Amino acid sequence: MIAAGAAHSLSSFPVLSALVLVPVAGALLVALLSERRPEFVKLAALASSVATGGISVWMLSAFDTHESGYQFVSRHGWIDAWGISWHLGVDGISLFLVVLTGVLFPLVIVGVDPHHDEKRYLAWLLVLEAGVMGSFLSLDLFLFFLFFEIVLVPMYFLIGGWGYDRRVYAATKFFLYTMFGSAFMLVGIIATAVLARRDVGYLTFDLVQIAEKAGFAASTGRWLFLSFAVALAVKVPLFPLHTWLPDAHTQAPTAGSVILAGVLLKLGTYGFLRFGLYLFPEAALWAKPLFLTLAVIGIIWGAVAATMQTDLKRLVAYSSVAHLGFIVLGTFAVTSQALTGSVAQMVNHGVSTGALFLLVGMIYERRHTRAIAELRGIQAVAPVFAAAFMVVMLSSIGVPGLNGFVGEFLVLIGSFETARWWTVVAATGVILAALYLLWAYQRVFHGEPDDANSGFREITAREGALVGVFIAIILFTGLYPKPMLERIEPSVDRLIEHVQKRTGYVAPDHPVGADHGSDGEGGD
Amino acid sequence: MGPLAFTPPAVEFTDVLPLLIWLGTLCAVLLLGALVPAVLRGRYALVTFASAVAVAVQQAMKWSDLGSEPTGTALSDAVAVDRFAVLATMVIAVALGLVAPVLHDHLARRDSDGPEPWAMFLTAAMGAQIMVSANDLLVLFLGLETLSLSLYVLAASNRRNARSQEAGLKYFILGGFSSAFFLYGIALVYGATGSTNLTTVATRLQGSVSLAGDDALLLLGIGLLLVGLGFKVSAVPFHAWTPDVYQGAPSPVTAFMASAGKVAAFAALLRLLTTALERRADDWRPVVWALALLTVFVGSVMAVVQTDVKRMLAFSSVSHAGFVLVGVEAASHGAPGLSSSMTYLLIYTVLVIGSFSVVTVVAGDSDDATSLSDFRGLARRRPALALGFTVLLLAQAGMPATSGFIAKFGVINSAVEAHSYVLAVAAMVGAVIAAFLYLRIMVSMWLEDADDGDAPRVPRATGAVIAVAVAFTLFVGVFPGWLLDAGNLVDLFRPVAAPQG
Amino acid sequence: MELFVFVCAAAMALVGALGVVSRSNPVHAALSLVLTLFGVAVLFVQQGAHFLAAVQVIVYAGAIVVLFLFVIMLLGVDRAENLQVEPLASQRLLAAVMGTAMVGLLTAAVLTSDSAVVRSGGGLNPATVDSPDANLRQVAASIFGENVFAFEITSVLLVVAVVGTVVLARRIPAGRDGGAE
Amino acid sequence: MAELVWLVPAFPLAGFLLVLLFGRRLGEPLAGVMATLMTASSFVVTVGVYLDLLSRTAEERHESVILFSWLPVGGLHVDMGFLADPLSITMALFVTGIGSLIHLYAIGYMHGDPKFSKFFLYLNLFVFSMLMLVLGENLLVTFLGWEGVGACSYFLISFWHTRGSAATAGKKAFVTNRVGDWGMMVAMFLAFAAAGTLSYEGLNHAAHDGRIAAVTATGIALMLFVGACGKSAQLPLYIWLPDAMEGPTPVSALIHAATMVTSGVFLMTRTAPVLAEAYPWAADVIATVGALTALFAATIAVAQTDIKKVLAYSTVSQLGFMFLAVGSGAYVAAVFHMVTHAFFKALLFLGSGSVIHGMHHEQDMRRMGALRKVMPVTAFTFIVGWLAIAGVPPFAGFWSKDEILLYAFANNRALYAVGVVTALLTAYYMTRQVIMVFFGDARWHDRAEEHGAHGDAHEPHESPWMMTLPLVVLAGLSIVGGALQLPFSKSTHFLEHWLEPVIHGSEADIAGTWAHDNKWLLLGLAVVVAAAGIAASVNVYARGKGTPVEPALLAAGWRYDAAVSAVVGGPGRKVFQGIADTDARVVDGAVNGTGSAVRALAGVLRRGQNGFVRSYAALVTVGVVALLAWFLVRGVL
Amino acid sequence: MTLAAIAPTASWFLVLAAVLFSIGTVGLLVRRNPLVMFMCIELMLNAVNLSFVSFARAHGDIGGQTAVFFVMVVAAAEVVVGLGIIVSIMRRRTAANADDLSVLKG
Repeated sequence: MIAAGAAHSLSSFPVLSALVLVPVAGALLVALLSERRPEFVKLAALASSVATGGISVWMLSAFDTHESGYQFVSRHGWIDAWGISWHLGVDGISLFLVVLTGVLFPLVIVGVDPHHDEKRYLAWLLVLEAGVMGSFLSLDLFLFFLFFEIVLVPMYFLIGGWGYDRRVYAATKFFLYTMFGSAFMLVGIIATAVLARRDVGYLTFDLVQIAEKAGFAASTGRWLFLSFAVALAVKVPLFPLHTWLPDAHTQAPTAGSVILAGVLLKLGTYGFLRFGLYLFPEAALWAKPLFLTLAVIGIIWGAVAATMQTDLKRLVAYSSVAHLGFIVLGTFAVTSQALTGSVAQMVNHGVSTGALFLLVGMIYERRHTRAIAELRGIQAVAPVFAAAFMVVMLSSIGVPGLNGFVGEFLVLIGSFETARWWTVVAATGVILAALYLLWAYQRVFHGEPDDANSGFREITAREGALVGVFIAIILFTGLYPKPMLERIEPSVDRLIEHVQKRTGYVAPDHPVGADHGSDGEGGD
Repeated sequence: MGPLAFTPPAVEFTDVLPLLIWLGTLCAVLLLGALVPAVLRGRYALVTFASAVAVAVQQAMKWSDLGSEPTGTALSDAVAVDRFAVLATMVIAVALGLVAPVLHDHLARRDSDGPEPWAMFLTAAMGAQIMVSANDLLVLFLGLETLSLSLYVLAASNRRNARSQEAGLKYFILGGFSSAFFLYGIALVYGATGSTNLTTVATRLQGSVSLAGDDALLLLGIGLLLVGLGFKVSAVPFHAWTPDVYQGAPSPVTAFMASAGKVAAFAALLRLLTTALERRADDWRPVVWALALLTVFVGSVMAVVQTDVKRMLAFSSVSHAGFVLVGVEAASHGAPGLSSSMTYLLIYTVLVIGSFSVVTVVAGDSDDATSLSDFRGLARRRPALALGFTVLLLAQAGMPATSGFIAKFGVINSAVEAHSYVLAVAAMVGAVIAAFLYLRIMVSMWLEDADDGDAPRVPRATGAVIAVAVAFTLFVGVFPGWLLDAGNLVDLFRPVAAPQG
Repeated sequence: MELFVFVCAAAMALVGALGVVSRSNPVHAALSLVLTLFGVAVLFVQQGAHFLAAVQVIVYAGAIVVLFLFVIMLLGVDRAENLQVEPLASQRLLAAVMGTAMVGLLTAAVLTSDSAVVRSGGGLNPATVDSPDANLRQVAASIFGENVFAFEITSVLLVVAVVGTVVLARRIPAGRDGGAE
Repeated sequence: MAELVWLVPAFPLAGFLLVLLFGRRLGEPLAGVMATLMTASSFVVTVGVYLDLLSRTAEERHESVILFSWLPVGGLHVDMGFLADPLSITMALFVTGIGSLIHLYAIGYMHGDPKFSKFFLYLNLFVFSMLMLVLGENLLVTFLGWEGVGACSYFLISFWHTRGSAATAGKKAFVTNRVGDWGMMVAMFLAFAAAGTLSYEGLNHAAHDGRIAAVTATGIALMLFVGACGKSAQLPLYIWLPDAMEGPTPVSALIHAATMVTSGVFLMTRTAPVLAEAYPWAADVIATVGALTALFAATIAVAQTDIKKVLAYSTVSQLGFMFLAVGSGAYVAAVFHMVTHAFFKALLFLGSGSVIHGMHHEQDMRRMGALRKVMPVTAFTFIVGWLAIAGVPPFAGFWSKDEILLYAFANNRALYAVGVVTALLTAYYMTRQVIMVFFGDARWHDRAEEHGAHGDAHEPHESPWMMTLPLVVLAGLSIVGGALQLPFSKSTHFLEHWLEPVIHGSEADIAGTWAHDNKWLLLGLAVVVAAAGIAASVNVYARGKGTPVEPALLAAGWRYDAAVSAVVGGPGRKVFQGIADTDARVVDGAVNGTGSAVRALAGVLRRGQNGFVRSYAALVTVGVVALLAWFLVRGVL
Repeated sequence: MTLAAIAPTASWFLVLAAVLFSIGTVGLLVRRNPLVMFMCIELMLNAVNLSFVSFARAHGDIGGQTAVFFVMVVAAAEVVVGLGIIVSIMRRRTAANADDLSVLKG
């Protein structure tokens, strides 16, 4: 049951294509404008990103909540020789990631100014936006890979061109590491399409066609899945493939870090849902113990490593490793709550960690250091800034009532049913999250400010407005996540149904009255 | 004795029209250049370019003609007439057409205005064309020598530059050495089958009963043929000349070597292996497999530590050769390796000429400012040039939305179709290693500041070539359909299909 | 008789070949090469390739080797090469091993190819049956018949040789002799 | 009225928002006044709800108010809703009641603090969170409040964050609490897995109907207990509470004595049916932990010199009593003691705050003494609190403590013995405190002299009325609080009747046991014990007979805290650092190592690319031989 | 059977050719004078020629001899070009041997 798109008033308008192409056009425009008129350059960049954001928000409002299939589908033949089409669509799984992308970019364009070469910077940023949008919207394996991979280029230049002291190292590591993973996925994608040809009847890279029609032999499916998994795990990043992330995050300019944490990492986790689980349900279930274990190790490991960091940005980067571990945990637990939680966590982590990076960037702007040891007593001189940081931090810790909790809790409670012990261990991550963030907060914000920090400038109106948007999202989502969850869930349930149909797996469903606790859960 | 029955072979000139066009141009260039130098002075590039266009157009027409006619051979089976040859010839023509403007600017800097370099380029193109259509090992050998001798001379042609001379001598000695092996291979194949004609060899191998005992000779012959062509395509371990020669030779010559030279050698290799030696695929496939793997990896790995851009691109071209060999390996399974290899070569031709054109520009008048530090801060000095080079480099790295990705995708696709998964994965991993080198160049251009603000002069013709290359790279990256459709129409003349003894 | 001729000619060829490799003076090496060429010419005759034998002597020994000697004299490089030292470590060992291996492999291939084709040594050679110029006629028919295209290509090859020498021998335009060394 | 229960937390929330937006403009004391009014309004609404419930029959004494659906995913339906029933309203009553008093008190106490309005901001937020905790319709809303009070506790402990110790204490409290939160989360997972719901009603019904297997129920109960241990400062997680005294004293009174720390007891009572369904040893575990904590903390309190530290350890000890009650099935007694404890411990803390205030932030009891003369109101009320906690009849503490001991006796006599010893110690150390602070010689002159010129300014003085009024009110409650549940006859078990609908079926039935039959004997014994403790203390500290027994080991809290710190700061930190280093050296090292390996390999290969044409030729030859060998093998074999 | 009666078969010639070819190969590897190296290539080509002729006789096919003819043409052209390159280098550096030309490396 492939939905042909919800009924919407502007049905003829190619919404999704516009989401990809508007930033591209913006990038071209920015590139062509003269560097001598920086205000036009900025205006053009802003206009295209705001337009994209506007379209995404409009799409959100027009999204049919009860429809579980793909909406706003846009499909055109592209490379017929290989059965590749320009096939875009959005469902509950990608919806909020698309909106997040659409909203995040204008915010960072407004909120963060590069120190030099603004024109180039903006052009790359817009290319990046197009790439990310494309990745989330693609329903064609080739198309997905194309966007997935192309994202590396603008990010490479953003880190390398506007980053900090070890930027080239970090950018190169990011690029090569991710590309290394993609190498496997490309072969996997092609093999998937080629092997699916027998069942589908013709060569196609169309995700839906392959997923719905093709069945792979168990061992084949596993190999294919693993080839995808390597690339996605690097992108997530899943322990032990995560070490590019701290470097990339630390060295990236603020906007780069925000985007990287906000949406780029989600390409990996999103990919696991969209391609791992959907295409190879049997293999995904087969690999479940491995990925659950890695996810849990990642949660603990990332948190522990974060605790001992001396660089504030690096600390936040490691916290991402831990947070994304939760998402992977939820993904492989394959229950309605866990998957919904995973998707929600993708968005929420994007918001809260994005905001954290923004704030850390502001600290750097003021103090020109990210070393925790150099910072002290900021709360005394900039209480509002500290308060903003605190709210965002609590969201990251997963305090209920803030958005970070929603995804994390759903993931855990959902995963508990199918991955009991992993979840119990993973839940200790919430202790560690409090530990490393509060410790860092204490060292940076508490205490008596020394000379270097006593001149710390309070948050400005522009910064305040920017952070305010994030905090508003954090609070709203934390207190009233229902609008989000009810859009995510139908698609997630559809995915689970697909998995069940394919594998005979039975997801725990509405366990009211059922008692699963018969296998010795007693002691503590 | 009776008079020997001699029937002169039928000669259909249209089958060798590209050769005739270039031969005519060659004569015109030489004669006019020698006799009335004023007529053509400064216009050799134009004439050469025109000849390349003429060949391309003629071949395009032939392409559509071949749609209705069956493929076959001409000139007593010495030449194959098929779309494979047509496509390869077109690539060679494209290479010649693209290099000509660059060479023009390059020679202008060297104050060299004689017709001789142009004549050498034309003969090289002819040699290459002969190779791609040769249906006889002897013809192939002669084409190879025509191409090689021209390139030896061209490599050594910058006589003010000791490196050019060294490159020429090294290329010559090693080239002669490998030609000898190739020739020995021909001899052994001849000894085993009694013919040097690919069609005949193929038919004899089909009825291989009578050849049971000659396996060893045949197989060693195949091995030596692989050595000869492997040398030309710079497959590891026959690649050692490549970096030295590419670095030392004048940049436009390097561009032509890396494009037309490779296309010719690969076309010959593909034709040889998949027509004449198709029956022995099980024997040579593992060798190609190993060569492909070695080539991709050694090329990529060694590129990592280079400090000279030309040398980097040389090693990268080794790595690319490995990729094409992946396609060749796939072709042994009857997978779409043939078309994907040729598509790869076509795309790579444009890429590599574009890249070396940039190098030519940056290298300056003495053609030796090619170290990585000479590219430092290029983005600030010449942003458009740097951007163009970046696109070309990204394409070489196989980034999507560029032609390079289409090329790699095609080859990997055919490898997967052939179930050569290990090779496909290994090649992709090799590509990742190779990506490091492109990143290094980009780092130099974009992320490091220049020591001095000297912006290299971009001659108009070279600039146009770079622009065309970049445009093509991006266009094919986004709209590859037509190219792939064309590639899928590529077919080889096969004796099985032709009822011929 | 045939054996005697073979052995003598083979000995000539081998001695000459070893001479090329081992004589330190390039002039001596060139003269050794002539010896080999003659030996091979004899073997050509023995196998009925009269035309080729003639060309071998005229072109190869007569022209090519003379050209070598001419160049040696022109450049004045007839000093002996010091063969006692080998700057590249283990190059000689490698060469010896590889040479031996190649001989072994090729010989093994020849010897295992026991089909009639290779063993037909004393077999009928139509080239020598009918008339003294049969070989010539056959070669001619082959060259201008089925191999006419190859023959035409040789013309291009010769053009390359001629123009190539021009390129290489032309005087370097005066003035900007910067790139050398 | 009960359907308006949502107004109860709404007022403090409104107060929080108002102070957040206008706090600075309102300034001192308006911000405090408004916050106090909001809490008081909340109290008024609570009373209204209480009266409404009271007017209903026992079966109808509960009202769920669902505001909106919070986390609806698949089978999981979590609503943002409130449950008004006897238990939650009892909690809400004293939370808002005592909360209002403490707000009022704080207006005086925080006078002059530059962050005056911010203090009330946090305080209101805390009250709001605490009300969410107690009024929550399901475990998750409770958890929201649970974490909210944790966060507020963190804010308030580290209120004077420029002081390093305060900042550290706040962090310690949060992180330690999080350990407990982990348990609570796991309990929720189990509950959802077993019962398919997180709502108390659903869960308790499921447990009651036997739809939850004993093993699962045990898991849930113990995991909830882990959570309770964190929040209610039980062994082994109590360590944060003594440090929490870094916060302003009203905070200690409100959060760390009266309300937040009792939420663990509340939670266990709330889910009583689950524990009832669990294996019997689960309850024993709880009772044992409670009893041991009670004794353990009491021994430490004996040797403390900081006026607040004594009270802190006393709080831990009293909370232990409550868990002893829970573990003994004496839920009514637990709630009873919770309420009375809220009264007298808040009173004691506020009293100590008044002393500290009057002493200009001096907390060391060794520098006090004879304060009854300068601070009569404070002294009087403090003495009332002392009598209450020491278990002197007819003060509130006597009745509630005795009720617990009664059930403990019925349940497990060893634990009863522990309880009695603890009661003895409690009487002893509280007497010691009262004597050290209010009687004996005035040792505070030394301090004034040290500071020389400011002598006058440092004279202890009585606190303003805003501070003494709450003291008086709480003193009154501490005296009469015992009337909630008097052991004289079934009909004087007011609290038991009130709570009947909540704990029905879970409460241990001790009728017919020896303890029940001889409860007057036990009551008498308790009086004797209290008297003995007081007498011993008076002997030592007032009369100077015998040397005070204050071993350093006890003063250092059995060095437990230090040991934990040593482990965390020593091996713990090393392990963390080890992992971080492993990440950098091994995991990342492998990545960078791959890069280096490629470079090294290139370096090796590069040596072959030596520029010598003969080497290249040799390489070609090697390739030739290799190929020939391969093909020969293929041909011959 | 006397020695004289033994007619050398194609194998004899082929083995001889193989040996000659290998000697040429070895020579190229061990000699440093570019001219002599070049002579070694000529040796190799001669060996191939010998093989061609032997195969031609064995097959009774003239094609092999034609091939030799073309090889000779190629050899001639190669010599011209090769000597041209060598001359152009050695005119300036008469003492140059192959090992001296190793600026390009790495």
